[in-house]
Amino acid sequence: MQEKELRILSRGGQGAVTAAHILVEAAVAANLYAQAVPSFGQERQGAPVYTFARISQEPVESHTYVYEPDIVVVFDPFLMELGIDPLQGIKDHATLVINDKKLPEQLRGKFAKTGIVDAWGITHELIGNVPPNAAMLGAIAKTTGLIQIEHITQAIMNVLGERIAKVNAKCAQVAYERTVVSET
Amino acid sequence: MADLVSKGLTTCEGCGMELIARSILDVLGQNTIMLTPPSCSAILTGFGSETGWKVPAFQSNLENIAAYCSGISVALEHQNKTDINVVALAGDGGTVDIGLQALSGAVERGHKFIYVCYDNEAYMNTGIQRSGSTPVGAWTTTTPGGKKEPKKNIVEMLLAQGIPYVATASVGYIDDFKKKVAKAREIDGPAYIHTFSPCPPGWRAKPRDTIKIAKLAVDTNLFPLFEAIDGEVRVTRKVRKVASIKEYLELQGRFRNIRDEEVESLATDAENYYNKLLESEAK
Amino acid sequence: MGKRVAISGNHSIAEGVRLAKVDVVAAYPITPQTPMVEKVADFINQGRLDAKYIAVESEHSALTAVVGASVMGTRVFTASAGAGLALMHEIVGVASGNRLPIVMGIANRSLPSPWSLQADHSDSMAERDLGWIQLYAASCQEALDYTLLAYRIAEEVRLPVMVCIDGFFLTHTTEAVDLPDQADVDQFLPAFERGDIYLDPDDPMTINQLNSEATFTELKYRHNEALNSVVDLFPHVAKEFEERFGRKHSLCTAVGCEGADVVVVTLGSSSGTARKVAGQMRADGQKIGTLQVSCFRPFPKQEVIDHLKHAKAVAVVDRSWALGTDGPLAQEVKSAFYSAGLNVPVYNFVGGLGGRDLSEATVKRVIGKALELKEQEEQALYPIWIDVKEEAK
Amino acid sequence: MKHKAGIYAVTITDTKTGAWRLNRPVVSEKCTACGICAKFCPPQIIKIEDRAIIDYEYCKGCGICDSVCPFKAIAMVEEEA
Repeated sequence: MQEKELRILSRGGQGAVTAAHILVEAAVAANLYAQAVPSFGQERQGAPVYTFARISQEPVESHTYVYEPDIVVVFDPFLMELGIDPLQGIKDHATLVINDKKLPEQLRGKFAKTGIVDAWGITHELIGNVPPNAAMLGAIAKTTGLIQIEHITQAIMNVLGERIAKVNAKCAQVAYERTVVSET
Repeated sequence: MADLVSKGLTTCEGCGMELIARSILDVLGQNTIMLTPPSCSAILTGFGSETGWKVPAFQSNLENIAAYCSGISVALEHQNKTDINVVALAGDGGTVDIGLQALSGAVERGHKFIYVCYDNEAYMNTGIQRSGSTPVGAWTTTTPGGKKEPKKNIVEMLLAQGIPYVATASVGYIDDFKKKVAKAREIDGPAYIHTFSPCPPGWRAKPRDTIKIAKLAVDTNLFPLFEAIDGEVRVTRKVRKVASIKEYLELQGRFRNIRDEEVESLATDAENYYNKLLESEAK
Repeated sequence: MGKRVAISGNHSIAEGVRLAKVDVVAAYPITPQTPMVEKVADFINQGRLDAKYIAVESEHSALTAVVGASVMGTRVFTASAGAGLALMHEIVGVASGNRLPIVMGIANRSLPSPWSLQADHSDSMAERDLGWIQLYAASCQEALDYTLLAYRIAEEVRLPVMVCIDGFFLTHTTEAVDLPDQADVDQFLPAFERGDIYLDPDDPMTINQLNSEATFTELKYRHNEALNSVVDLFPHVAKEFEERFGRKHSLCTAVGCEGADVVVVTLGSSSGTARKVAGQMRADGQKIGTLQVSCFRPFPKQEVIDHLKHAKAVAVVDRSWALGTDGPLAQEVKSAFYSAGLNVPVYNFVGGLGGRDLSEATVKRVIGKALELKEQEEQALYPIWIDVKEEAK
Repeated sequence: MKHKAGIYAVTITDTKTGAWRLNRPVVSEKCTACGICAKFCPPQIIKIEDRAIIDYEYCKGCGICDSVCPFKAIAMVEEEA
């Protein structure tokens, strides 16, 4: 596997930084190398947040943001109304994972592979009004196939506090099952 | 006399600080680590390969002596060495001005150490510049017309912080000082002794009058002697007959140009503060 | 055998501190160093590290307190960044002048002003000549490994060490890190022994006192000799480290330098980025090398000369604003070249300031510009600000 | 030569400060050996036996002993040049 670069688009409070960290934890469990790079700004609740990740079979050398992602993860489709463009810089044959009920019009046909998941719906159903990050991790596992869902759920158990780990792991599992993946 | 300091020190004639330094080790003995900032007390810490201390000693920076004490005290605690005293000997400048932050922090954290401030009411080592501890009306090279502002009361600041032991002392009542050092050693936490210490060259006073002036400061109520254990104030020397402030001032050339209203304010403040101490003692 | 974990650079240094069995920690939090000292405090609280944590009231007191604890014969740690390190400045010289084996984690952050929370090396570069060993890590793994190397070397030569990691790009970046076993670390790093100076009533001495011109030069000379000796010591310690932990570390790491048209010289987190870019360019048939300088103080002049002498041009990237002259890394490279009589053109590029990403595209621009200058046989007397926006000009 | 690493001092400085003295305290037979002078002497160089004994090797001649003596048993006498 060549190094895969991810760009995660979210808003402050949606747990993308934690999700990226869990993703690295899961990759390590899968005997891969990985990296999660937060970008730093005035991270107010609700403000757009960029988080980056890399997954590879070799130690990751680059320590920069991701400008040409293989995989774009959208935690919140409302970001597009704020002028954030999920298409920016994407590589050919890129993959999209998006939290939505259906693929937004403007993203149709732009990605080689898409995974659609109602992360909010699943999260509300299983936990309540909390960040959709665990569900998004399940969707990333399903859509990209880079990391097995077992590694994701185990990483959630390792990283999150005991009180909330189990239900979040469940959330990731359900999202994994419900993510609709299509390839063009 | 424990003889833990060299006899031949190049302090000035009639130096109050020298008596304080020797008295500390007289009480605490050999198991003591001394710290001095760059100041007159650094004369004891020495020069090149020579030192005045026969106990371990460390030369701190001017503003951080209490932070060095913090690190040393915590390291001793970690090594389970509970019988070693850590003592800072700093002047009023290194204490109430530039050293205040480190002192306040170390006191708040509750490290076990003894902080002795020798208060000679100005920056003497650099040649008599005003400090926060210089009293109203005193001449210094940076207050050529006399200081306008009253002396900063560091002891009340530390009391407000809840320090377990705080005391004032004077070289004029050296036995009282030694008793307070002995008490400070028994405190399981920070102990602070603010010690009145005449500086003959800086005060334009005769070296022979060091003890006389230091007694008068107490007897005029300008520098009342008290201690507070866990905030409980006790005046350790009750002044039955208040001595003449005029006599006190006349022994010191630094007050030569003090104005009458300044003498008045010194006297009023002294009386009020002494009475306040007696009141808090009564509570 | 150790295990692989997913941890940040801050966390990696904290793990190094735990494995080194540090006795006393004093620190004041500052972005982006905060999680580093929080993690150490957490280790102590959990009982995983038997140490005392002094939550001091300032950075100045943080370094002061560990100087105090170090002369008492304990292994110590502190950490800072940016303005906090600047506040420590006075004590930085005290720590090294007294030859104390203090290790300090630096989460590199730009000095004010303007205020910035983010990475560049202006903070640690401002301390570079005060006689500390300075190591700059390029990854979270190096952050951990350098911390262990730091204690070992510090205690052999009796000098303090700064382990520098770029703010956010390393401090807050999570990576796969191989965590050694305690038993192996114990073999590599023996129990702390006090040095020649200490405060002990059974053997009293006075420390850090005033000196005159009669002795000052000699004390500084010996300090300098000790610092320079690290150039010889480091490879031996690194070899032992490699035998025990299987990871290789050097004063500086060269890839593809021999006969390269351009070698990119870097410090810190951009080193891996440069290696990746150069690797891709080599795969496309271009002769581009990289040199990561890990040990900036002492500066390994001979090693740098040996790696770069057969290059056709050298592009030094300084993530630091040394205003008015070359960046500090370029100054070193040029100085080494001149001493060795090398006539290889050295171009200095300043970039990645105040948290600006030193991206792969920026590295490509550096290489492109260096090739262009070499081609045209042009000189560049002052640094080229490679990522400055046009609007500023 | 192997040098110690660090800045340290172990030699006890011992300046013969008696040479500074302009006025010499002289103890008379009025001395009762009460010890008050010894208590306040900054360099602590007065020994009390049957009377106060001053170590002139170190005495700077500050006159504190004279000033605190309740029995006027000490006289300050100008040193001869």
